[in-house]
Amino acid sequence: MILALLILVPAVGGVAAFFISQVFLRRTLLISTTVVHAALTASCWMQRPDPILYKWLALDPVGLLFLSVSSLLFIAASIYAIGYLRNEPKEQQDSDEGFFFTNTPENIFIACLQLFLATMSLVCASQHFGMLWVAIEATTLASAPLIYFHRHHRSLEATWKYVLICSIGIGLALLGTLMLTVSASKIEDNLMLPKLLENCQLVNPAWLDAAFILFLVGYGTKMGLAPLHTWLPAAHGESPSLVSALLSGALLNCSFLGILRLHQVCVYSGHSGFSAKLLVFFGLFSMAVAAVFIIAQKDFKRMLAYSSVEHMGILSLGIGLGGTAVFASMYHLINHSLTKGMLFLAAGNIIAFYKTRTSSDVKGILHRIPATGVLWTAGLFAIAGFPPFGLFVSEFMIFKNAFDNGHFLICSIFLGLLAIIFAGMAYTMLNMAQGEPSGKVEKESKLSILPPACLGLLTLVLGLYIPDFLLETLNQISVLFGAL
Amino acid sequence: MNDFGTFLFRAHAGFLAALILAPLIPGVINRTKAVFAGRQGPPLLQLYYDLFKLLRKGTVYSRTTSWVFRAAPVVTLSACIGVLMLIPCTGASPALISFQGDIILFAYFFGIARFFTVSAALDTGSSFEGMGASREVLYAALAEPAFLLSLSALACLNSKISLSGIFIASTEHPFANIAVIALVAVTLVIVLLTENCRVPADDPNTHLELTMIHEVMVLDYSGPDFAYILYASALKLWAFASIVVAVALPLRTGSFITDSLIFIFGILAGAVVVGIIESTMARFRLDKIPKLLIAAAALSATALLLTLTRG
Amino acid sequence: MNLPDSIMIFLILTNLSLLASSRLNACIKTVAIQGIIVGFLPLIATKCPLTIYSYLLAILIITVKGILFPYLLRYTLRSVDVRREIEPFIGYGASIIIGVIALIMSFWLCRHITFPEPILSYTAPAAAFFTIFCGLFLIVSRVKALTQVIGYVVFENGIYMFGSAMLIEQSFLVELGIILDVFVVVFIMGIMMFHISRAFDHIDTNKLGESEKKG
Amino acid sequence: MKLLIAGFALLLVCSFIPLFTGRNTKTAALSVIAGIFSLLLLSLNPCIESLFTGGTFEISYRMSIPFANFAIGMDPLSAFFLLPLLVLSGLCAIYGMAYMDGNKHVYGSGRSWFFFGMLVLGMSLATVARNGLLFIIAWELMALSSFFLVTFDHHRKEVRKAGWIYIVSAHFCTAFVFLVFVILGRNSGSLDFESFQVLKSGTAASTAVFIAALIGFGSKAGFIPLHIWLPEAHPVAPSHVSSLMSGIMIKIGLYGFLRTLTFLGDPPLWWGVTLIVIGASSGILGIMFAHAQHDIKRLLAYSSVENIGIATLGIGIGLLGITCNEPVVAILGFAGGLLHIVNHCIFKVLLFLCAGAVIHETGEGRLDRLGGLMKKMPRTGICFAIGSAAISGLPPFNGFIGEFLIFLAALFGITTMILPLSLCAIAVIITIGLIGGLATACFSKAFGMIFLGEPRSENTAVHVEDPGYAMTVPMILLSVFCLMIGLSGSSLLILLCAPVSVISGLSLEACAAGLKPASYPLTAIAMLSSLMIILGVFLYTLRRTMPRSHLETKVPTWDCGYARPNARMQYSSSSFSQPITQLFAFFLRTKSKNPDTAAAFPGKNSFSSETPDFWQEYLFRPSVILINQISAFIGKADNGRIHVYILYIIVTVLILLGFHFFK
Repeated sequence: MILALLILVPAVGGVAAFFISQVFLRRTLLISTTVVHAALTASCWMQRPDPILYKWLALDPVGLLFLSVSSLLFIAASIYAIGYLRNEPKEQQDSDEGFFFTNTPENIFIACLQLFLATMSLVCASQHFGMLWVAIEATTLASAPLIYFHRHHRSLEATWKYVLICSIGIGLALLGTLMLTVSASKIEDNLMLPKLLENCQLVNPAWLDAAFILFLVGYGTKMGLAPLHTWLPAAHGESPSLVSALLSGALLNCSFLGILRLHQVCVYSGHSGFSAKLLVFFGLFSMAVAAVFIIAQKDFKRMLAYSSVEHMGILSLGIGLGGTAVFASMYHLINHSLTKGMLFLAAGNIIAFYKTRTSSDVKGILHRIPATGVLWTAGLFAIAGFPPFGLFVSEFMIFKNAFDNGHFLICSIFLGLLAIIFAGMAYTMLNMAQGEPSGKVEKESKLSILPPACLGLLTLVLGLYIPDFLLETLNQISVLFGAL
Repeated sequence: MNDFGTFLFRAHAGFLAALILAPLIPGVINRTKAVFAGRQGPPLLQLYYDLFKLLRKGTVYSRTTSWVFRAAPVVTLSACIGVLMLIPCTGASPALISFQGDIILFAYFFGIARFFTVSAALDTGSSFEGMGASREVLYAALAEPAFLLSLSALACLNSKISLSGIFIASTEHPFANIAVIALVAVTLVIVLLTENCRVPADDPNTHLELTMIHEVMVLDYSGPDFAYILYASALKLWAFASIVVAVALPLRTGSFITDSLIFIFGILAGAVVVGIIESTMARFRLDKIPKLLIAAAALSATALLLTLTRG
Repeated sequence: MNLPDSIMIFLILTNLSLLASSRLNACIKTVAIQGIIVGFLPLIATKCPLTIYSYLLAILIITVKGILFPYLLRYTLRSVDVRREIEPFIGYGASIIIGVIALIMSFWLCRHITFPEPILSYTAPAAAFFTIFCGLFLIVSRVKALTQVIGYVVFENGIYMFGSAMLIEQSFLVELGIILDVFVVVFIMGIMMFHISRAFDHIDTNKLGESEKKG
Repeated sequence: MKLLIAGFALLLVCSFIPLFTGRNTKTAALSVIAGIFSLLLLSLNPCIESLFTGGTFEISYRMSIPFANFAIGMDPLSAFFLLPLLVLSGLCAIYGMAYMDGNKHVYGSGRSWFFFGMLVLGMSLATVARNGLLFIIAWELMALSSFFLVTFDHHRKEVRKAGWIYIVSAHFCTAFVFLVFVILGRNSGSLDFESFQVLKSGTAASTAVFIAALIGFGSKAGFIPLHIWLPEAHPVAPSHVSSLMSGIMIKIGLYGFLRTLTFLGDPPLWWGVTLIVIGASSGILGIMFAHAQHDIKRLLAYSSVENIGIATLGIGIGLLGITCNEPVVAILGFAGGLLHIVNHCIFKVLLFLCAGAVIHETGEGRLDRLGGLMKKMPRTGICFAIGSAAISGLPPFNGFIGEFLIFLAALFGITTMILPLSLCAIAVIITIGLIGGLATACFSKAFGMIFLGEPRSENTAVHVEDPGYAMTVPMILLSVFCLMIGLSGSSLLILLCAPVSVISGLSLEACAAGLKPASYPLTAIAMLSSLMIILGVFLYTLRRTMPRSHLETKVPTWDCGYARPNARMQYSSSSFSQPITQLFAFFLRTKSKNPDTAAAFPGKNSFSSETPDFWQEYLFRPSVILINQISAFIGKADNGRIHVYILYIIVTVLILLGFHFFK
């Protein structure tokens, strides 16, 4: 029942928001939807909800974790959205080309936000590969209007790229799903995850591997693994910052879930060698590509997007390595979402004051908008994995796992790339945060500071302390992926 | 107890002899040079007269200077006297104070003297004195490793690491290893000439400030201060000379008086040698001196290697 | 030659004609025909007796792919008022040669794959792979946004053909979801083409990139 | 030990107070000072107990983070680093209170006090951490907070550049510290220090740990060529911060290295040799570069590199002593290294504080603009003179004692006649000899240029006076420490015994026996030094009693016949160092802008010279440029064309499927 509510509440809210014309009511609806959703998610931690719809929808530990992260991010984003929508001018001038552009009507924006949440919850709860595919494709559709919030030719183009590239990618994943059916043709109801896991010895390994390749490329496109990440910088760059935060912090994870589910099957069937190798390779490759592009990046939001590519790489690397690295990878996922959310929201504040996304044009944030400046600087160190932020713990564990298992080459590439990426990001972000004070100290609204600050605080706490319930869930997940 | 008393007496006697006889050396050097130049030259005791005269004079200070300028002569002199306590001054007895590693302190006492002399030179604000100071520190920096290396070679040769120990041990087996001793002696002579501002490193007699090193640094001193400085350099010369003599002339008869006389004679002979060098050689070009010092260091490094490989 | 094989060969021919065609209108027509035939496939490719759901699904697919998509595309074409030619990066002749090579590769591939289960016919997976390839090739090698949408539809058809070729029975709900998703994708793309034509005066996606670089 | 934890908690709380004091920086400073001293008081008991008895204490709490435990412990080595650290940072804080008071900074200095407290917390936690992860957390806390302190004046461009270089190199060194603990913890499955088994020497693991520690801790400590952050970061930070960083923080790098050595078995020969090579090159090149600098804080930063080199020489000869089974050499080497570390803490802090006072008063840190401050700032001048003499290793100050112990170890090493040991000992003797000479050159220059002669520019000389007591008292105290340690004789050895036994792995008795040969020499040195001081006083009085000593004439400096000398004609910093920069031009590569006087009527001209860092110029900057070029080249792949993007997807699928198919 709770499971159904988790999906229906935002879905209904979304549809309703489309028709509500009163601004205040619409915004209240948005907040209350996300809060109710979060409350429902929290209740799932107390007690796992019963499966529904022929058990197609159920929450296992992995799904629960992903759902909670998304829900948390949505609360932050929706609170931020109120301030954002209030301050965003109806018509504004493009800083480079000088023409005026308007925004998508607010009712569509708010409706799509909630539909986005609904589809995302559906992804997290899907236990059926077909259902999973439908849900992931639906997230693309729900989020496309969000990216095209500014009626601007560049965001239009970004949206076009997003929809086309992701749809093709996800189309490949559909092919992969079909191949999975072929490989598991001896099993009845062969797209149901629990059934597959139960009878995994009957799976045809060659077709399973082929299916995994297509899953990896297909969902990997949406997750942002290099070289399939190409839509990501444009979409993250052009969309409103709170949408970027959601894309980076929630959407990418959800696509990752698609790959994870099949990897789990591979692990259970004992043929995880191939899939693990692929994950490791793509992980490192994504980090390398991100490193290269972060250094050359002039637009700070695109730089954050590339940093997401990097972290998706780390996630897949961790899963590929297996053992304790799975724990680390999941922990990384939580912290990355929190940190990236914080950074994107802070980036939104910066854009609101500086009216530009070119990093060299931004100077002295710490002076002009101090609170955002602090968040921005803290975000840099958090995302780079400095202790005592949460990402440090997970990166350390991944490194230790790789090292303990004798993957010295992986270790050295991992560390080297992290260092290069840090150098690149630090150069850009510090030069923005610090520097010649331009203009007076300006007042920042609480609504724009509180959400990112809370996210940052959370990842700081997670760097020093892991609550028991989380620890337990993470351990359960690592058992699911074959760790002892 | 009696032994200890003898030791005390001899050490003090040597120390006092050094204090008293040191100003003689410049006299000897100058006399030698005069002879070579066919002049009559200043009397042997000229430095004593100078010191006596200077001590009774008033002083002239530059307005630019501070306490550093006034402290430098005192520090220099006390450092040099301190050094004399470390060396077996007449070779025939141990030093007043002797301990393992005192060779280091020997070098570093001169270091503190140099630090103050150089600072005092800079204190006057004169560009000539600054120039001298700048050269002095370079040569000292290069002379120091050469000096320490040569003493290390001796330490290694005699398995003793105090000055007194080295000297006594070297008299026990005189000329045990002539090659090593010769190399070390040459190094020490070069260091002696550099550290004491003699030709070919420096020319104490020139009257062109641009070419001087040590002398130019003390241009502004006068009266008792200058006396202290002159006396200190004489002591320094004595200290280095006694090391050279101890190395090159390890002859002992066992009688304190004889040995002391031999030693003092040796030092005076050394002064004559310095005089001869000064008379027959020209001063090196400035950029050649570092090479000379590095060569000296290389010589004693060779000596050390010879000693080590000897087994 | 049996029925499935001849259908597959017909589908292959539609693909080749897509590669060769220089008129957008003709392309849209071809895609419509392809969609209708693909819609019939589940009726012949099945292991178990047909149910009411099978017919429903077939009707749905034929409606969406055979009627709705062509209508939508043609409507867009008319309203954005672009030149009716396709403007390829790779010429039509070269496209056909590449297509033929891909076709040969697909057949060769299907000879060498071991299928764990009975399949519709050996032509079927090859035709499916070829269709997928053609769809992707159209997307990559043609300039206009509209051709890219056409390519996407062909790509989806290819995937669908693969499912049929493998005699895969999806549950109705999932099939429904898939159709719905594909429909919405094409629909959204259609809407966006309006916007693109308004914002750029052309629907040449190749030139989009340049504006981004400037910005 | 629980009290120690309470101390840490207190410092933590006290560090947070400045965030809420707003513009009232005095309160902020006072609360941090209170925090530091309360930690000092609370750690006094365990520190002293373990220093004297060699005892070790540990306490550990579980943390929910995997592999992490809040395990802290005290042993002589920790105590040896912790005590000076706290005392000196307390003094720096007191100094900083006055230093920052006049600073009308746009952000207020409350934030900087927060980071100051965190820096002290990080450093002291690092010295007592007994868990790898906790150590790294403390380590990074240290790096981060010092980064923020360095970039305090971040509106200046060079500050931002320095900050970037610093934080990147800090990150780089953390990566290797990471590696050290991961290798050490590989077998035990835990990162607690006590669970680390001693790695057998000669194994790949122990070699890897040694190299990783050398790079990781070495780059924090400032081994050449990993030192590049030092000359960048120190000049731009506020002076009390540079003194804290240069004086203390880089020693934590050496602490980490020494701590790592305790987890490794018998050192192979090449370890000691490597350390000696590193120490020698850091020492000699460090002091050469210091000598070539014209900015006082850059000069001091390079001299830190040199002193770390000297300490490393001591440790290196100690390791060789252990390898060659010569306990006396080993123990003296380690003792010398350790003592030099503490000595350097003291005089480097002292010098930075004096430099800070000069900058605070004159607003100028370039040597060529200063001069003649001795008359205006006598207290600062005397303290700087003492610091200079101490850092040049001159008796009767503390710098000499540390170097003497290393010399002694080397001399004993030569006389053992074990060839590798003797050869290395020779190298050590040459190196320290050369370093000593160059250091005298360097610091007589610094002292002379700042405090002596006439002011070289007008605006640095007006309204200048000694700073207030809050700033002078720490300096004076530190000068007294310099002299006290220099004169304390053999009593120092009691303090050194226990830490040396921890590093060398020898028993306390063995260490005491090994230090015996140094006992009499140290007493003698103390005696002679005191004697020298007394002699100096006597000679001074003697000079006063001379018949005409009261007759003093004040005249201008002897001008060699030139009629109108002025202050700008004085020897400048660059001219003073010219003979040395010329002699070592191969390394120093001093760049000078020579005046063009070839024309018939040369106009107004100027000469300037600077000595950029060799490694930065020829190693790091080119590699950064190379990486940038590579990334710009590869960056072309992202050309914004959707067709190409989709092609990437297709190619990826085809390659993967092809690979799978043909496998």
